[in-house]
Amino acid sequence: MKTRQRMITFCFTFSFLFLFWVVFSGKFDLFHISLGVISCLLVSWITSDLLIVTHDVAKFSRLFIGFTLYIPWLLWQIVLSTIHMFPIIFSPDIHNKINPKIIKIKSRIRDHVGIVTFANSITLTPGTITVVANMYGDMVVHAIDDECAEALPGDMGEKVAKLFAE
Amino acid sequence: MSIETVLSIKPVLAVLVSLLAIPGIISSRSQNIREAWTFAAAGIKLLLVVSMLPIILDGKTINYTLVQVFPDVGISFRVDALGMLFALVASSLWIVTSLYSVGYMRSLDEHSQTRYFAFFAVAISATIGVAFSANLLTLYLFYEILSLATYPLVTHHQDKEARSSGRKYLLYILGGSVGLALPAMMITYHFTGTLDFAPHGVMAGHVNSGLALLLSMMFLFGFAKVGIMPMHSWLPAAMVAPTPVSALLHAVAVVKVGAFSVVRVMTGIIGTGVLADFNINGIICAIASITIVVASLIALSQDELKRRLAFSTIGQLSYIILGVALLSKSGMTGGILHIAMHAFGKITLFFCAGAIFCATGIKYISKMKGIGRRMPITMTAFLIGSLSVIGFPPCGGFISKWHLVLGTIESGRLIFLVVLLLSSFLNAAYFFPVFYNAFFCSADEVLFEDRVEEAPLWCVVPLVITASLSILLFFYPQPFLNLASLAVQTIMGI
Amino acid sequence: MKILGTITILLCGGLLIFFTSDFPDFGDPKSPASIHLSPYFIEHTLEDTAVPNIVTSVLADYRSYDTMFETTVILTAGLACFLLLRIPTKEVTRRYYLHEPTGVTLRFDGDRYPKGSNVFKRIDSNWVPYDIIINFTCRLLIHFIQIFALYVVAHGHYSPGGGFQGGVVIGASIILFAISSNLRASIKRLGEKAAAIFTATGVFIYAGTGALCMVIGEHFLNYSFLAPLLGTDRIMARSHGIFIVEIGVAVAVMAVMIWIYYNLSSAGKQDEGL
Amino acid sequence: MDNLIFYSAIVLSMLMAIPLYRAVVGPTVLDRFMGVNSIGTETTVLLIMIGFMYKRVDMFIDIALAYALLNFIAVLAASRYFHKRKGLTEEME
Amino acid sequence: MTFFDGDSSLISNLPAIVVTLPLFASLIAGFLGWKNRKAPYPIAAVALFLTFISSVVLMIQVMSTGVAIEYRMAGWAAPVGIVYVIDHLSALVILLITSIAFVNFIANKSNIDTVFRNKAGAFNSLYLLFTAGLLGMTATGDAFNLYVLMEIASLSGYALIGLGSNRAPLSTLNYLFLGTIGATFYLLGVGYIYIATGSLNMADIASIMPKILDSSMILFAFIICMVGLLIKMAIFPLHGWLPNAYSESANVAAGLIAPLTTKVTIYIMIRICLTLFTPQYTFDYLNTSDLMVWLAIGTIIFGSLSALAQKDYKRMLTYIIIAEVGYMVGGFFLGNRIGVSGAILHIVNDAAMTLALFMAAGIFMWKTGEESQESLKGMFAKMPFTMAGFTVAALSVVGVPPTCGFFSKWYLISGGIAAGQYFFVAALIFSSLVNAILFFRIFEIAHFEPFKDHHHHSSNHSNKGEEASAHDTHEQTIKEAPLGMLIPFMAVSILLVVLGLYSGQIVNNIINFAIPSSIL
Amino acid sequence: MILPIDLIVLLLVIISAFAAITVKDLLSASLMLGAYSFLLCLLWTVMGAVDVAFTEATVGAGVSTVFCVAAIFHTTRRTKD
Amino acid sequence: MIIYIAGVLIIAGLFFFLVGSIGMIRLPDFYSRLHSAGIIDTMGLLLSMSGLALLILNEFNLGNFLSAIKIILIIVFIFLTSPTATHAIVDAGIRAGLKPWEKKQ
Amino acid sequence: MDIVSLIAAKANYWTYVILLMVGLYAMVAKNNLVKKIVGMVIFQTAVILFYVSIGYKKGGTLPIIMHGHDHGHGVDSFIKAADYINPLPHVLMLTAIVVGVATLGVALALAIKVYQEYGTLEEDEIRKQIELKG
Repeated sequence: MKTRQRMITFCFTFSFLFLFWVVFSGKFDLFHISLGVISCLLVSWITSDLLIVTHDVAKFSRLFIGFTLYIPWLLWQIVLSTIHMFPIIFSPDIHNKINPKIIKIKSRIRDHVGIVTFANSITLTPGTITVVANMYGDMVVHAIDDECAEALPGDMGEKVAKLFAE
Repeated sequence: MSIETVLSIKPVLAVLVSLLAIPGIISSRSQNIREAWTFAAAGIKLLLVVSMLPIILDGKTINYTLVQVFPDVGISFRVDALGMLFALVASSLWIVTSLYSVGYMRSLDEHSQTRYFAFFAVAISATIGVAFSANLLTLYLFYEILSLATYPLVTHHQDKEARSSGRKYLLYILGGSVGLALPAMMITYHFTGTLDFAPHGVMAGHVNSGLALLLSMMFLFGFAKVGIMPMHSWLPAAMVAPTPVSALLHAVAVVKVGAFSVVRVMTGIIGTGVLADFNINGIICAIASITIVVASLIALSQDELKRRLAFSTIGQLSYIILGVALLSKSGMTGGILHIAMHAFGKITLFFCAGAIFCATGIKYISKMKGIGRRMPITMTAFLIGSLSVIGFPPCGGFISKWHLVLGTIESGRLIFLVVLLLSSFLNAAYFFPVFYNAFFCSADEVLFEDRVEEAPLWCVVPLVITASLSILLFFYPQPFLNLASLAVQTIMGI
Repeated sequence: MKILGTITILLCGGLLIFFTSDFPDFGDPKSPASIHLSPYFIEHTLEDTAVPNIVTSVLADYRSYDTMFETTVILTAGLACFLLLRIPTKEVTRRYYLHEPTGVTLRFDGDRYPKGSNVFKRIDSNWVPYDIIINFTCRLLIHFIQIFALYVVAHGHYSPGGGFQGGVVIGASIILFAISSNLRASIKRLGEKAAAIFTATGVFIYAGTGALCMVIGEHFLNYSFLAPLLGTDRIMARSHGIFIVEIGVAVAVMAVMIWIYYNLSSAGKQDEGL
Repeated sequence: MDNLIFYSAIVLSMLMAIPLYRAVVGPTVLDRFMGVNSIGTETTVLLIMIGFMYKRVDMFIDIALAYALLNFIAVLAASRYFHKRKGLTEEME
Repeated sequence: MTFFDGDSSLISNLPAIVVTLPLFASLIAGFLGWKNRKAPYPIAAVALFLTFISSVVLMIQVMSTGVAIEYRMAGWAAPVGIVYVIDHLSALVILLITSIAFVNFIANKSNIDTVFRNKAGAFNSLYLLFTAGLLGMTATGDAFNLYVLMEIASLSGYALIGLGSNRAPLSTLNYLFLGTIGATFYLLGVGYIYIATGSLNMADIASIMPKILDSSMILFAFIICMVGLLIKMAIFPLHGWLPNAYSESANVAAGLIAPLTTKVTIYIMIRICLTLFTPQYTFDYLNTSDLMVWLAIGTIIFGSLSALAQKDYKRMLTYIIIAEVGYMVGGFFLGNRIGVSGAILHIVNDAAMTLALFMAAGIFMWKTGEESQESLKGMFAKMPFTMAGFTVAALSVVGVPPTCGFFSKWYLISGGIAAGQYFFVAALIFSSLVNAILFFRIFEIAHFEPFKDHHHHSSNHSNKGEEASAHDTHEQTIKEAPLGMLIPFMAVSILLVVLGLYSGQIVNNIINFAIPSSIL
Repeated sequence: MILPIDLIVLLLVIISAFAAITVKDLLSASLMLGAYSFLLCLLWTVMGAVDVAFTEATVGAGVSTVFCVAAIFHTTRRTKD
Repeated sequence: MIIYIAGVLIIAGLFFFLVGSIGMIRLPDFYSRLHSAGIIDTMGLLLSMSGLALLILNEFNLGNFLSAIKIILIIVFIFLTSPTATHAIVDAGIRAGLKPWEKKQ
Repeated sequence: MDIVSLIAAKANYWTYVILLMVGLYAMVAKNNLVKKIVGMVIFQTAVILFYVSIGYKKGGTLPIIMHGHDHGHGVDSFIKAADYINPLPHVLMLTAIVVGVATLGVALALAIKVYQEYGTLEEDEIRKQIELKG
């Protein structure tokens, strides 16, 4: 079981890296492809234990699809919150417009990857920044004004939680 | 006149033989073996030197070049009459001095005797090297080696006094040679392109009068061992050394090397022609005369026997310079001969001083009252030595002085005749108190108890030898006289 | 000192600026620098070495000897940092351990630390709690950085980059690992000894290739003599030779960057650091 | 289109002065971190624009990529300093 | 000489082997140092010996053929690739470097073991790299390659120096700053040359040179290169880094670095002026002589006077090194054949002298554990052989015949007189006198003061009476340095005399060919 | 065509260089050095020296800043000038 | 057509760069400035980079396609690293004891 | 020559001088050792700027042969030197950068050693300590 897991991880890492290699390289002659194989073997041999996302292929594919759906939504959120930042930045009375505060939020995500995803999503959307995140889902967030603060965890938390639900 | 040259390695061997003895001296376990090495080396050296004598007396010279270091200049050796004379004096007196050293050092139980004998050997090598050098570079080389090798000898006692004297010694000797003689040599090389000693000098035609004068003065004062005033004050200071060393310094090696070097440079590099043409010899004579008179006067006022002898030496050395600078045949002969004659006389005096110190521990003339009764042999030898130095007939010193006086007359500079006579008178004046104290004081003034006896045999025998040699040289001066006249012939081209 | 420095600098600077007036204009295609030697490289790189990136071909072939010593400079720096900083202390007076099940931090003095225990985990004395975001992101990135770096090494012939840049990026990836988790974990993966040996190996690959050329043929580093070994013609042999030495450079540079970082960040103790 | 890229590049390089201002002026060290980080991002874009101006974008992308990655490492290392050394100001006069 | 006539591959590759052999050995030593602490030393020693042998062969080869050997790195001819040019001058300096590195390494075995312990492997590696760097600097015919190798030598030098006393890191850091400024200025100068000529090969540049003599860029390139090199060789106003760095370093490092660094830099200066800028430009067109000779005079006077003020033995040596730099720079810029010969000869002689002095310092340090001159009390009685060697070295620095220092000084002074630079001559003589004072001060201390045992201070404290009479009975209690240190040291001091006696041959057979015939 | 960008970047480079040596905090200085390296890298690409730019990006921006920070971590941030 | 879209995207990206930069100057404290620096890292980068990627694809071939993917990869990487870096900086600020600016009531 | 073209022609060289002097000033006049090291880095990069400026050619493209990817070693007769930027300074500067980072590493190591010895990086304070120790 252990070796099989390791094999899966290895193969997964390898194929993923090889994809990258092909994109980087853009050369398809034997010499460069074999170089690519060697390089990818090397890297995945050295660091395969670092990229353990999951050993479960089914879960992985579900995650993959979830992510592809989540990212456009995240981008849209980014656009929205950026637009939200506009009036703040351009207002002549900027000190009244903002009301920075540090809030604590709790999400029901327990998965590491999920927490990181959520925390980074929070940071990526202008207006909110993750200050501290721990592995139990507790987070400290700095928000620029009340509106940003109230929007958390909100939809984003839900979506990420659903993505990483057991 | 063409000089026939012979190629031989003998001069190099003569120089090296005492150096080669050093490992033996250092590694010897007992005193006797060590001194055996010394004597063996001394004997072989004397034999080597003497074996070359016939060739030189034939009018030939011996040449040998060791290495070539600059274009046209190398470490090379040449034996001619002048060098032979000096080498003969040095190598013969080395044996005597060694003999004396053994007695002196053992009886006083001095420390570091091994070092003493080793450096003694180096010093004598360097002396022979100076005598046999064929060019100025080689001469300078051995001159420096001699300066450095005598430093540990001068500072043998390693006390405070030795330290300051050693400092003074090096300051004058090295300062003179590095600061004056070396640049003079370089300038000479630059203008003439050679440093070889030529019979008539190499400067003729290359230098003007100002430069010639400058170089002469630089050489004269640069070879500070000759003790020309004002470069003389190292000599009295160096009296802190053990007496054999003083003997070596003042009679055989150091000061004579200075005088020899100056003579060599004046004749072989600057050349008599140049000296005469630009009237430099007059200036040199004047300086030498001043030194003679002043040194004799100072000697009068010294109470310490060795210091008095030291000032005497300063004066006597200037005789040599004066004689050669007169540029007359007799004067030059006298000057060169004085190298030998003064050596034998002065070494006797120093031996005596050492013997007195050995036997009684006394250094001051004023305390020597009545010593002649206790140490008759020594004091007789002292008498002979001082007569020789004063220039009194039954001694060798007379011959050289006679030639000097003739030389002053020959050259027509009678003022120097006056100087010579005055200084002889002064010489007598400063030696007289010693005899008086030694022999002629009344019985109640005698400061010595009965148990004071002659110094040990090892000390007495050498001084007897040198004293008798001093007398012998009056009757049989031929070897030195011949060599001196041969040298003068070469130099003057007669 | 300041005033003196200012005056000197103003004088020197004025002089240097004044002399710039005689320089060829910036970008002048007719300047001597552009017409004397460099046209040869530009026009012959393909026929001599079959490497389109002229910088690579000049670096690793025409002036390969420079580059060998460039790598040696790096080796020297690594050795120098090691020699200067490394404190070979076996005994650590004070260690901190985290008892993982409870999260209690314990301090052990001297030799009394729990050897071979599973529940205790060694932590730094100025320990920061496990930061999940940084840690995870860095773990994710390290692969891509490394594969990117290897790509850079492998494609030095065709695009900018090459052994040196690739090597630095690999080194940076391991430095990133050391920063994001901690130094000891990184040392456990690639220790000081390995770094040193990799460095020597890297330079050895370079210099050894040169020596091999010398043994087979005539000139040091003349790769065309490697043709029989590589089974190609002389021009491709040069191209492959360049590749081999680029690998050597990459290995050496990677290892040295890590080595220097280890020594600097732990001030020579190789125990805990940035 | 070349002109667009050209003028955008000029504008972007001018815009970089603002993060640089933040980086130079501070007032705290962390502001400088932020400024440097932003400079890095803008430079990445600018690099690719220069690639367009040379008409050889493929050569510049690698640099931009390396740049983006290493910028991150530098900023991370610098902020790790504060994770381990307490105090923004106490070490300073 | 049939050995060299054949087209043997080994012989024809010697120029590359001389430089790469230490490099390979350093890799192997560094590699094996992790396995076994004792392994690197013999490897390094053997490698240095082989390098020495090959440099001797190279020297013989150059002398027998009489033409410069050109070695093409990577097979590319001169302006395109990098070439090594071994002519008489560089062969001489290569021989010097290898011999000094070898002797110093052999002499300091016990030092290396005790001082560096666990880091012996790294130390040996750096030692070899330093040697390789210097050798490469000497052999190369490419202006930029020189910079790279210079940096190798400097970096390894910093590491070697920095591991000295507690103060060493600070002085090394200053050295590093100054060294970097120097090297960077040199690099900048190469850039100016490149912008004016478009080439990096020295011979190629020299062939372009006549066309662009009056270009201001070349003038500036010359100035900048010179400034850079002068910083690196520690000439008077720019000397600040040297004394601290050398005196506070470990003895084994100082024994390698002090004799070689400044000398090789001076060699580089000579090489740049003669081969790159051509004598025509340096001496005739620019007429730099006066300025540089005055700079040299300043250096000599300053170095000598500062040396006089030092109490510490090694510090005194460092100031003497500075003064000697003045000798060589001044001698070279006299611009006549004698002066240049003197400068080149003095490179050899001064390196040997400095090596001997620093080896002596190492032995004293080994014995007494102190560096002040006071610690040398009674050394003549304690260790006569060492002191004999030391005396020879000291006399050589003073310039007493027949030691080698005298002969190079002779050439320098002759050159000074021939060029009419009488102040230079005066400065040389002044410095000789000061050196004499310096060393006789030490001799006095070593000769007159009774020995004080620093190692066993407590045990000797009880019986002071014995100590007072120590010099009476010294002949029984001679304690020399260990033979491993003493024998190389004695060899070097004998070499000083031999070099002196054979300086005529060296000048006639080697240096004469090294100076271009346009210098009269 | 490339010149205006060149000039602007040159200006920025000078500013950051001045900032790096005047700022009164070593950590800031090393960060400014990093920014300086970034801008130089930009400058090299502007002048078409892609390989140099790549090296500068990896070394100057990445590794040497980390080295500086590591060294400051073990020494001090304090500086009087 | 693609060209124009790309042009618009690039200009929009520049605009967001400007906005973020202005925010960096105007906002009162470090933490709030980070929010506006976030705009540079996200919107500015996203828009301008995708504009540039589109511009490459204007002349379609395999090499250009891969280049476009690489540009997208840059975006991905920066979207990964930028929040992490921001988080690290904020964390550093909190640990260093830098007090957030608060509105005076 | 009007002012604009003068600036265009020489600005790079002026900048290099300014950077060189900034670095030199920091190395000579600054009191803090790390500041000096920073100055050293600036000093070295100034020279790199100089070299790279030498290499630039108006109208030249990157020193990577265009379309050289596809034909391995087919000889391209149409490669013209004027089309490509001079690669030689770039090569040299790669080496210089490497030397720079190597020097930086050693310098920082030494700075750490100095700090361990004296507890400060300010030169005047260190000097004071040395004087106190005698």
